[in-house]
Amino acid sequence: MADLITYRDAVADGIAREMRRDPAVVCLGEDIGAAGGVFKTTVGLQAEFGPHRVRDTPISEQAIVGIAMGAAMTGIRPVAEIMFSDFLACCWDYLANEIPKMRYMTGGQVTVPLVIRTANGGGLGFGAQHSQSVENWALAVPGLKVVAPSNPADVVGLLASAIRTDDPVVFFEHKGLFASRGEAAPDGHVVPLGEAAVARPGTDITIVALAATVPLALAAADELAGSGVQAEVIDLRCLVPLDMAAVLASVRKTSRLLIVEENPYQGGWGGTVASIVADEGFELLDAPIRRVAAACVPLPFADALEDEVIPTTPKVVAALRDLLAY
Amino acid sequence: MADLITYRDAVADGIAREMRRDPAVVCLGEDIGAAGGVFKTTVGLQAEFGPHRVRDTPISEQAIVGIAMGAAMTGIRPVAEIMFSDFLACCWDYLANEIPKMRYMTGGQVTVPLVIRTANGGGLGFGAQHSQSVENWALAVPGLKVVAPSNPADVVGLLASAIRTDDPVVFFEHKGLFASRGEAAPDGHVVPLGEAAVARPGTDITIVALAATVPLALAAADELAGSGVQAEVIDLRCLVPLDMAAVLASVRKTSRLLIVEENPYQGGWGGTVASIVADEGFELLDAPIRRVAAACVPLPFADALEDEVIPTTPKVVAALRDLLAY
Amino acid sequence: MTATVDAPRLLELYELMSVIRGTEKAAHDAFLAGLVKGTTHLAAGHEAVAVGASAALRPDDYVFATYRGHHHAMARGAAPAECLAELMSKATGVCQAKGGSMHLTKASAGMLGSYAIVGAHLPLAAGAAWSALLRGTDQVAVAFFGDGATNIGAFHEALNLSAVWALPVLFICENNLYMEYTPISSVTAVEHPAADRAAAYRLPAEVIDGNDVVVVADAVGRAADRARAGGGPTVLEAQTYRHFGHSRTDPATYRPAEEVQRWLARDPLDVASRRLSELGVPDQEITAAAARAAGVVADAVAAAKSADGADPAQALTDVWADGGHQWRT
Amino acid sequence: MTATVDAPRLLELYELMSVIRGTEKAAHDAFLAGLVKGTTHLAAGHEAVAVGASAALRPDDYVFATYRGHHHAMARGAAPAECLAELMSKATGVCQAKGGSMHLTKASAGMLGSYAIVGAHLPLAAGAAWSALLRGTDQVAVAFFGDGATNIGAFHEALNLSAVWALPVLFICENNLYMEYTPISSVTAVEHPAADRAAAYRLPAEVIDGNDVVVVADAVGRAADRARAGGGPTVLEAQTYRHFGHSRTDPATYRPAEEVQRWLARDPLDVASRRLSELGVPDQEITAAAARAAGVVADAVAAAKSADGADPAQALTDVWADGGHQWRT
Ligand SMILES: Cc1ncc(C[n+]2csc(CCOP(=O)(O)OP(=O)(O)O)c2C)c(N)n1
Ligand SMILES: Cc1ncc(C[n+]2csc(CCOP(=O)(O)OP(=O)(O)O)c2C)c(N)n1
Ligand SMILES: [Mg+2]
Ligand SMILES: [Mg+2]
Repeated sequence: MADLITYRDAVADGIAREMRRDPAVVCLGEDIGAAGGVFKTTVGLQAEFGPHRVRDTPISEQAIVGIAMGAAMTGIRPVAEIMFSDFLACCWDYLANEIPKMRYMTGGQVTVPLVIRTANGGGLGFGAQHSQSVENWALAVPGLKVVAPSNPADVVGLLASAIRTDDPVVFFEHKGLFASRGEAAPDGHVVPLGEAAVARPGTDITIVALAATVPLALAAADELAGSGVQAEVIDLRCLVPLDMAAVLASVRKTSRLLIVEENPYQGGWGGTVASIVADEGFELLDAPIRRVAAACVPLPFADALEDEVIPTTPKVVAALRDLLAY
Repeated sequence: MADLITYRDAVADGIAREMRRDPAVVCLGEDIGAAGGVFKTTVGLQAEFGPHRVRDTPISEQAIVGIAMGAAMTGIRPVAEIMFSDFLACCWDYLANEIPKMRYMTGGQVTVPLVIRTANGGGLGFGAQHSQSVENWALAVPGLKVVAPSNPADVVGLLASAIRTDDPVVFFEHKGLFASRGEAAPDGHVVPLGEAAVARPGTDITIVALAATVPLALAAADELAGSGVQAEVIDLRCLVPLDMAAVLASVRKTSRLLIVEENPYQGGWGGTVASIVADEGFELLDAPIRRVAAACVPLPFADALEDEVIPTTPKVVAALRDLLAY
Repeated sequence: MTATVDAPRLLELYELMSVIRGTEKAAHDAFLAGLVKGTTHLAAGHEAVAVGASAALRPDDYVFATYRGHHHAMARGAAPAECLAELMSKATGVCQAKGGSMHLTKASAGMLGSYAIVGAHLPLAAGAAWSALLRGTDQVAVAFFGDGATNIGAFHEALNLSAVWALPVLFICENNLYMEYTPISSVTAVEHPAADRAAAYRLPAEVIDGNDVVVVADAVGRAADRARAGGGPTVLEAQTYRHFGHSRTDPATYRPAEEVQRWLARDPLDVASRRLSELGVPDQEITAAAARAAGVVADAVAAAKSADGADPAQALTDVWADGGHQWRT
Repeated sequence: MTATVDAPRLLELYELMSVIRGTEKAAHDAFLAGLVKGTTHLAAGHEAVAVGASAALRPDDYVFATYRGHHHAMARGAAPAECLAELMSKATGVCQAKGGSMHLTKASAGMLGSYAIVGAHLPLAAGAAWSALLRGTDQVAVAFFGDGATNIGAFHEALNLSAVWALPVLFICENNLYMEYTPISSVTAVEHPAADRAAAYRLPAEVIDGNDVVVVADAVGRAADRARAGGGPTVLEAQTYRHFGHSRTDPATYRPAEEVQRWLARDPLDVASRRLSELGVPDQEITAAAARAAGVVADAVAAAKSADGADPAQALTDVWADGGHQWRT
């Protein structure tokens, strides 16, 4: 069997592979250098590539992504870290108004090949300002590619694609997955953007999941397997490009769809997926489309409270049972 | 017949009514004082209420909404203007992380009664950074109320509710509607938040619309009326609270649903509406749910290009015909 | 400088600082014992800033703090027990365990929150100060923030607007030399990241000894007086040092041993107790104050530990002012 | 001061400023005639800043401008015809009519865009400067911005980071006394909103006559030399005035008549032509340059007017580097 590595270590591995391949790739962010990042996802990079290619910044989120953008427009491929995805709000102008629009509004004169990496999601008791799942914010902006891996090999393979594409990418690393282990990525591993994975094949119901909701969906599917139900779990991997072909193909087989997302229900990415299926897949459906998503509340601190708010395996199991009984 | 006033004038009227009623209501923003606002939506306010209650600010969007928040926490009811809704990105931390979370994360110790008004939407050739419809951004944040009126009387009535509620409200004024006219609001006019209006009753298909897509939907409905089809147009008025009861009641009658929204399809508010109907209203539907929304591109400058990107009456008519023929 | 704090008052402040120190140590132990989820940012070493400032402020003034804000909450009157309970996810937490360590808030004591986005609360303090002007009171508002916060946009916008509007707000930087693990000097070109920026807004500034509670009380008192009299904002940069790492179990190995020693030798508790001795307060009174503080902390730990866990039903309350979280019909 | 610009070169600059002035007037007329949608922010009056700076920069340097950026686009080499065509929604527009007046960009000439969010492009210029360092070139990057931009957070973050990293970037403020309709002096406590902030980042600064193309060229030349030599950023505050209102049809009645007169008397074209006379350039050569400029503008207007309208199919291209806009399968 292949070596196991953590999702956390896969991040540094994935970045290092690209930095070795292409001298134009550089990293910047708060405490990413000697400290190796607050989540230890950049350990070893400064030692290997030096302080000019792996650079600590002041606490200036706008400067971080703004400087990355200016560098990307002029021949560099920056990988900028925004420590917690909640802080994307501090530089949202760059993600919403500058980076994604530059190419289009100049009539294609300029490209902006950069990656903004950020630690996303809850479940760790970090409270309302350090726990949000905000992949839906990025989805809402035309011109951003949106990636959110669920396992270490995908981290490496999707980072490779994200860094190599000439389009701007927001790369969501899930805090709840950092400690999880999986197979290491083979040399040269590249996962194309926009290809969902079938994380578990099945015939009876489709579960669409992303990042940390993939293991949740798998656990729920396992639980149902005991009662003879085979759920198919689709790991979207990316929100943009969005692999709706994979979702629709699965629903064609199962006729039932459950979407599991950590962002809040209202405005969540599942609404986009559901609405496409309710349009293009209307005739495939034998049951309502259901979404298990976060409640419309800020993330509370205490575990017992946070569990009430974000998706959990029991909630997924209950929703599956409901839909199967329809 | 009642007097006609413009949507633009209704804004200043609505604010003035509340400022007369409650001395705690104050306004702040860029060029809102002597200049009367770049859209002339605050004309007369500084003259009537003085420079302390109607205050010009530096170009400091974070300070504008941040100071409004601090004031709201301590007995004032600020109405802050962010000139173009695109600039909400410059202070998104306050809208996403601070204002909506304060009450919750302090266990209810603090309330934040403020209104952030902003000019939203396209169709006027202002280009990619001054034309976006970003009501979906606000929808995605638990703890914000989201209002987007379609006519002058609603502007006044919804402003009254927005300023009086103890919750933070983002109030989207549509640039494309400023010059439009409608009946003036009677004295004491208050429209509760979260009650959709039936802008046009009908039996054959439901069109859900908001702000500038309401007149689009009405025009399309009129066009179809020629062929004997009666479309019902629901003006949501608010995204939070969202009047799904009104939408579901209409679909119960019509069995067909078209959603018309100006924000981009991916991540747009219509996805949330569609997914609720695809779940709770699954059995009511005789046809797929369709959404006419903006394309996944930044807003282009030239009219001929912008029309390709945002909803237009012909696009709505085509979608209606499609669904009716299903 | 003439101390405006007399001996009996200084003994009270010493005791309060001791309570805070003890509570921070208890929080650290609780974290290591697995009783605290998420993260904590302890303020041990910073006590004199919070206690000195609070001593110079009025109960109706407003205070805004950062995620490293336990000391400010307690200095303004939050009980150690309710703070520890918050950290331990208990129903008796000062924010019902919905906020956690980074968001301690005691609104009834004018402590209007701890904010975990660096710099975000500076405009809020300006807003509270504006509110005081609008309502015709002579309250002042204070924002406490770290050295790292001086490089973020909100700092600039808040200072500029506060200066132009002559708001009664104090900007107090707790310069502890480091952001998380990176020295502030490596990312700032001026020596005093807060004070050296004040001139850009035509604001008065002072660099003060943040480990001397009397110095802090005096400086804050002067700045608050000026603000109340319509003289506008002041920037104070209090030099201090954290005794623990940045957060959680950070051993802070990035700090030179010599530097740590130098600062530990200037422990704010020692500075205060030396002052007490100089003022003629007998040793046994100082020891007695410390003992009382230890008792308060021990009781607080016991109370927090034995309290009920947070009520899951609370997860869905208090999003809206009506107490609920409904967003649709 | 010694002019480093000799007579023949100054005549060229005069002609270029005349082209820009003429194009701005043509844009104004086109707007009034309903040929320009949306809004325009004319730079008439600011020509010396753009032309003086460009004269001191190299073709491979980078320039970033604001929504008031026509002069910078043309100074760097965008043709008046392609700029006017952009404003008139024509297929031949410099951005294919996808950008509009506020977003003129001529990347092939190192003019890397006009940005319509105040202050947003300052970090971008810093990024281009960082890129030059990383790639080992000695290019410099320049951000031009208004006085109003000095109060937004991005200004602060960009200057701090650029200073600490010693980036080869120039921050050039076009201080025209007003934001949209509100004087900068009413919202800024220091006299020179850009230059007086430089010390907060330990950066050198100069306040210069922005209506004298030679003064601008000299100052920018000095700053660029220092930047290329590793001396880091410079803040320049060029004092200037806009001849039209803020945007569109703004009659700018908020400006005192005396102030307008004073500044019109310092029209950058007149300043340059006086300098030319002083350098002994005969009047008829100056007039001939102005006439050539008028011819260029007339041709540009004709070309823009007669060009095809924007192609609707362009609406859905160039979101992604592959040329398309697909976001799903
Ligand atoms: C906008 C933002 N960026 C980054 C962080 C992560 N972060 C939390 S504390 C911290 C260091 C802050 O340093 P300083 O302001 O000196 O305060 P101290 O922790 O030393 O008290 C950082 C970078 C954050 N919370 N918010
Ligand atoms: C972040 C942001 N806030 C507000 C605006 C609206 N706005 C456009 S130009 C302008 C005034 C800018 O003044 P200044 O920086 O002095 O430049 P000038 O227009 O005088 O050249 C304002 C407020 C904007 N475009 N971006
Ligand atoms: Mg610090
Ligand atoms: Mg100006």
